[in-house]
Amino acid sequence: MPDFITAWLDQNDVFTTMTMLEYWNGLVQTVQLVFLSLIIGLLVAVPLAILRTNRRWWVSGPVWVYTYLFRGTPLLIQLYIIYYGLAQIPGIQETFWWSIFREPFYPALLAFTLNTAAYTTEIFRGAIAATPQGEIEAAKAYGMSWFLRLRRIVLPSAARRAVQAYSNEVIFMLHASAIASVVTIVDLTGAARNIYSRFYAPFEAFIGVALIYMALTFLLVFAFRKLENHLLRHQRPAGG
Amino acid sequence: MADVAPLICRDIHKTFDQNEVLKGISLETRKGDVVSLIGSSGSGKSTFLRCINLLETPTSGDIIVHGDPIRFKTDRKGERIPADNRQVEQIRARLSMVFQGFNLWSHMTVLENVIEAPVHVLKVPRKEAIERAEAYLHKVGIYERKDYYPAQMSGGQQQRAAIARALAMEPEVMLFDEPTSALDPELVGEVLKVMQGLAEEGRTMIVVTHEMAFARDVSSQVLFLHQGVIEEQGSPEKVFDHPESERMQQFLAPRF
Amino acid sequence: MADVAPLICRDIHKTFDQNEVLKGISLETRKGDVVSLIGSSGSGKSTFLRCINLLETPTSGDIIVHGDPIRFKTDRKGERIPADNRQVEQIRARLSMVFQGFNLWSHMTVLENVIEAPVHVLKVPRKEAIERAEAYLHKVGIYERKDYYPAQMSGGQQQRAAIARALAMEPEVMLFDEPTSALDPELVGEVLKVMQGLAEEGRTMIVVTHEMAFARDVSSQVLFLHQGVIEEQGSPEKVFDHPESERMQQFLAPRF
Amino acid sequence: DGRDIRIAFDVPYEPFEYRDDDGNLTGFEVELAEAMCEEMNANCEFVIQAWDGMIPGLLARKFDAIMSSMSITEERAERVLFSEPYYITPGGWFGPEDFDTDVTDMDAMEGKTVGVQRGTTMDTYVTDELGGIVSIKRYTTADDMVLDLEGQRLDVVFVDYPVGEQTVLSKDGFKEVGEPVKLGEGVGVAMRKRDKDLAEEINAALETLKNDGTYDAIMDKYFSYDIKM
Amino acid sequence: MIDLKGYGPQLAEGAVVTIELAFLSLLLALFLGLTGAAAKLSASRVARGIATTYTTIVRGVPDLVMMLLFYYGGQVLVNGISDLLYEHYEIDWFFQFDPFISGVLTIGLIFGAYMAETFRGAFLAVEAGQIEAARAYGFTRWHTFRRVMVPQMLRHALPGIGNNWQVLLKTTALVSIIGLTDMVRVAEEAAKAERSPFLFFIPVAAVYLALTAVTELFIKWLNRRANVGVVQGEG
Ligand SMILES: Nc1ncnc2c1ncn2[C@@H]1O[C@H](COP(=O)(O)OP(=O)(O)OP(=O)(O)O)[C@@H](O)[C@H]1O
Ligand SMILES: Nc1ncnc2c1ncn2[C@@H]1O[C@H](COP(=O)(O)OP(=O)(O)OP(=O)(O)O)[C@@H](O)[C@H]1O
Ligand SMILES: [Mg+2]
Ligand SMILES: [Mg+2]
Repeated sequence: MPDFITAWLDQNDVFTTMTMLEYWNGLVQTVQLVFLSLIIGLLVAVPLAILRTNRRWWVSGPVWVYTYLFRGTPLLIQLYIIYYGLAQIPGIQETFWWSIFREPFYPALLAFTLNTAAYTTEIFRGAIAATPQGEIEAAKAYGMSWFLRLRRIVLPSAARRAVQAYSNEVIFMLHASAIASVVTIVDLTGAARNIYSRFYAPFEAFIGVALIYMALTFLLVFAFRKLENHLLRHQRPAGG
Repeated sequence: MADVAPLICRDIHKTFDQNEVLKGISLETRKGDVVSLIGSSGSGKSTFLRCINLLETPTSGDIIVHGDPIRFKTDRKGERIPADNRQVEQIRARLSMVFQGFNLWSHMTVLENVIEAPVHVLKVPRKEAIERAEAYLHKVGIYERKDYYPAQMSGGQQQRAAIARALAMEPEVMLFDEPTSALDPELVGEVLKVMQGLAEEGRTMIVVTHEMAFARDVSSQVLFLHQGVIEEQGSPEKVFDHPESERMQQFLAPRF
Repeated sequence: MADVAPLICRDIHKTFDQNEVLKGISLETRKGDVVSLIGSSGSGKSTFLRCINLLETPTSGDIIVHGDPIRFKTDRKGERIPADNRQVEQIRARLSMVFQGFNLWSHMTVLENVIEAPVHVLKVPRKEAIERAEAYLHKVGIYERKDYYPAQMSGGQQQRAAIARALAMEPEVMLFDEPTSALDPELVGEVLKVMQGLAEEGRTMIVVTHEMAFARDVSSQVLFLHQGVIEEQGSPEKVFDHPESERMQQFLAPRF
Repeated sequence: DGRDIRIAFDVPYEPFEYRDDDGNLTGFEVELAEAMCEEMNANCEFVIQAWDGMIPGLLARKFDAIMSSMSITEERAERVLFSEPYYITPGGWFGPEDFDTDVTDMDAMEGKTVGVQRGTTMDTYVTDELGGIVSIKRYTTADDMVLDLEGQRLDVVFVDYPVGEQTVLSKDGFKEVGEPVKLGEGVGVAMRKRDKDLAEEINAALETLKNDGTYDAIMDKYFSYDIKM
Repeated sequence: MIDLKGYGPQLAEGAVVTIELAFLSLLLALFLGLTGAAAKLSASRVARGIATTYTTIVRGVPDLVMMLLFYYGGQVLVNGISDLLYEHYEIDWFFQFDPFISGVLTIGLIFGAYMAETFRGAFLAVEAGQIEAARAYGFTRWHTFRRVMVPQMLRHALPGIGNNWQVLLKTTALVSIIGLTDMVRVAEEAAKAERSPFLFFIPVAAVYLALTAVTELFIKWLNRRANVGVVQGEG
């Protein structure tokens, strides 16, 4: 290790074992929350996106209202209402639900999931609507049922158009998870805030955490590039 | 069973917006029939084929596949739509189609394109479907290209893939929309021979074609469409050698 | 000026990944030449046309348009690319192309498709461009469809729109990739007549075609491609009546 | 005329700095700052700044001093220069009416959930003294903490006494549940490390105010008890 | 109507700040996004490298940190340079970062990176033949881009643009850390002062929802225009 780094590490009082541990715990929280909400959100969003492209207004309308509300309001408010609002419902403390919503993790997971699902629905709606009409017609002409068509033709084709916009959503979610600290979850940013408050060292604390976020983002970007290469292989020249 | 007509169309009309594209087309086929649909560009040939398997809903008229008339209803907007989607799917699985623009599924390789419907619609075991697909790809001469994606192939190769995809369904009725347009004369001959073979097996075919030689030599019935109307219909001898309508005579006049 | 060859290609090679599709194609044209490019599906005809206007960069070989050799350079990955984009654009504006798959711009109406390049590339005044476009749309018989979008037209209508788009450029060299594949015999005749007229005006044409009658009667030079190699080249009489290669004889053998 | 000083506050933090009904900035620290500026004969400008940008703003010279209840600690003193402390408040224990545990009895407190405000001296105290015995939840604002106290996610909270008075005791069904605890080294004005002469002037001014009765007058306006240091 | 306890006018002022910030940053983001996407898809290795670095780094750093670094970090840097110049060369040069402009620049810069990715995806979804036709007719790169790629890409990009805009709108709340008073900051202050955590977020949510409604309509209109000549698919 270069001398100046060793020297810097020796004389710095911010990046001690304790603060590193705090960052680590924050990282674990962030990754858990983001990962789970993204997976569940995606599973919810795909069927919703399908409903949303339906021509009947009473099928697509409710989905629109949902995406309108959850994209239209800040995640902070959604989290606030779900975490603090639920606790205000009289008598909820006596029900089974309280055992779930008492801890901050599940309300946060719920809010994050509903939020990301709304955004993801919008992405997939667009991608589904842009499926080349000829390919859908071919599927119909071969007697594929609505569901089979969806599963074999429309969704695989839509995934290829959605992947870049979805990579944005994943990174948005990673950053958005920072607000988990308002409901007492110590995520990465929460850890950085604690360190900032304790040492009054904002630049060190926040640049430290930014490096971790950046490493996570690099991983994601790399994974998405691999995925994209795989999905878009049909657009490249082939060998003999 | 053998007596049931594989496909009957009665008085099919189709209007786009204000524009009446089909003005009452009727057609009756028997098993093993090869119907050639000829006519100039824009006369409604593709639209008629697309009506038969309900990619377009006819504005009026009946379609009866193997004795089974397709049921229609009127939706709230007053448009005519098929009444029963299950029925439509079942009927479509018994027809297969080669599109004028091929419409291969771009995210699948040629082989995947060909086995897709047999495996997932007809529930043919995958292994068997692959064998069958490879045989048909051989027949149309693109077996070596089976792992290519459509975008990586020449026009004629794509067209042959589309033909193989239709053949692999081994359906009772086949709808071909200009299946040899992108092929050189040598291949045209080969593909038409394959089709002739299928007809001899007893499959019914409706073929939009500009190959007058094929229409004359292979078909059992010829339809000449002009501006959405059947101008001339009958056996090839009748249509080609003794055409009644002036348009048909003009269409056949030697050119170039 | 009149003596400069409009287009010379020397020893063009093209490899996709590992797959050599063109194996040394050379071609020299004079003003008013009509070169027919024939050959079976997958032999490399489209790829050759696409190399001429640099939609694909030839792996090796020279292209000289009107005495102006296209300059190439090698990029960091060791791939050959055109050295000067401005030069390529200027050369392309003097060539025009009808694609095998038409490639009409789907967000523009037919008329908009036809005037786009004249107005924006050649800087023809809009009014004049529209007049010219309408004349060509008349010539190919789809004037009444001028305000339709490509998706609303039949295959043959789209192909004619693509031809009108190419004609409206009034270029020195035209590249046609199977320009009549989706047309009925009647229209084929008409379109080929239009092309013959252009040749007589002194425009040079390279035409990929499966219409042997056209190749024989109109062209001044015929190239028979087989698996990326020129198997036979020369005047129509030589190629059609005294073919040397076995493949060519087989290709011409009457079928069906 | 004297020097220009820009002083930053994060509002509202009643009763230290907040806006009155007319929207004017007021509160104990604000009035103290006004008196201090007069004493120093300085031109003061008051800046409102959200907490996240507080220290960065100071370092970037967007303002020169912070009088926003900054508790003095050894760790913080490494980064900023503190004046002599000008007030100290105890931490107070607050809980629901039916809370009857002795907060000083470690065994009884075991397993309870305690709320604190993140990064305060109260946080440090609970973490050091009760960490591992109780479960600690840290909040960004006192109001959020009170919401959770109401919602029964918390058994008891430990906050800055005046804040607890304002937030918890203003609601029905809550009470003070233990003796206030004197904590830390008090609150000081935070400045850039290099502005030593400014610190000296401020210290001198504060000293005068504490002695000439001005400080007591302001304090009595806002508090019924002594917070002077 | 809900009683805003006299905070109505302040909230309205905050809303104006929010809206101005949002629209100006959006313009910058769209410009950077288009440029970035074009660079990422270009043949030039340098352009690709710069654009990829930009989108990766900017998307990697949390917004909060970016804001702190740009405004305060930038100012610290300027101060340092200023001191240096003064001490060594007696040059009196100084430069104050303006919070509003810094806010617009930071948010625009951040969302430019997301827009670039959205646009890149949309460009990739355009059929190759459409672009080839343009090139074959001698269109310049710029002309191809403007007349063929952008109109064709738009329908693929709209959902992503809509999402980015929604997130951008809410990210404007970050400017409170650089001393600007947007509507969220007003609501937070009011909530603390009046001890009613939910009340003041109702008007904030209402403003956001109203903006969303307007943009939904606008996007719907754009979408209809972008889909001219295309048959829309259905799930
Ligand atoms: N992008 C690509 N990647 C890999 N191989 C390709 C690609 N494009 C074309 N090929 C291959 O190059 C060969 C020549 O293709 P080309 O399109 O030039 O044929 P062609 O002579 O025009 O045929 P057709 O008459 O069928 O249009 C074909 O075998 C094709 O599979
Ligand atoms: N979606 C549509 N909207 C409006 N008009 C349409 C639409 N589809 C087809 N048409 C019109 O219907 C007419 C018949 O088209 P069709 O595709 O059936 O012709 P075709 O006989 O197959 O011609 P070709 O030989 O050129 O393929 C054409 O004039 C076409 O413009
Ligand atoms: Mg047709
Ligand atoms: Mg070809």
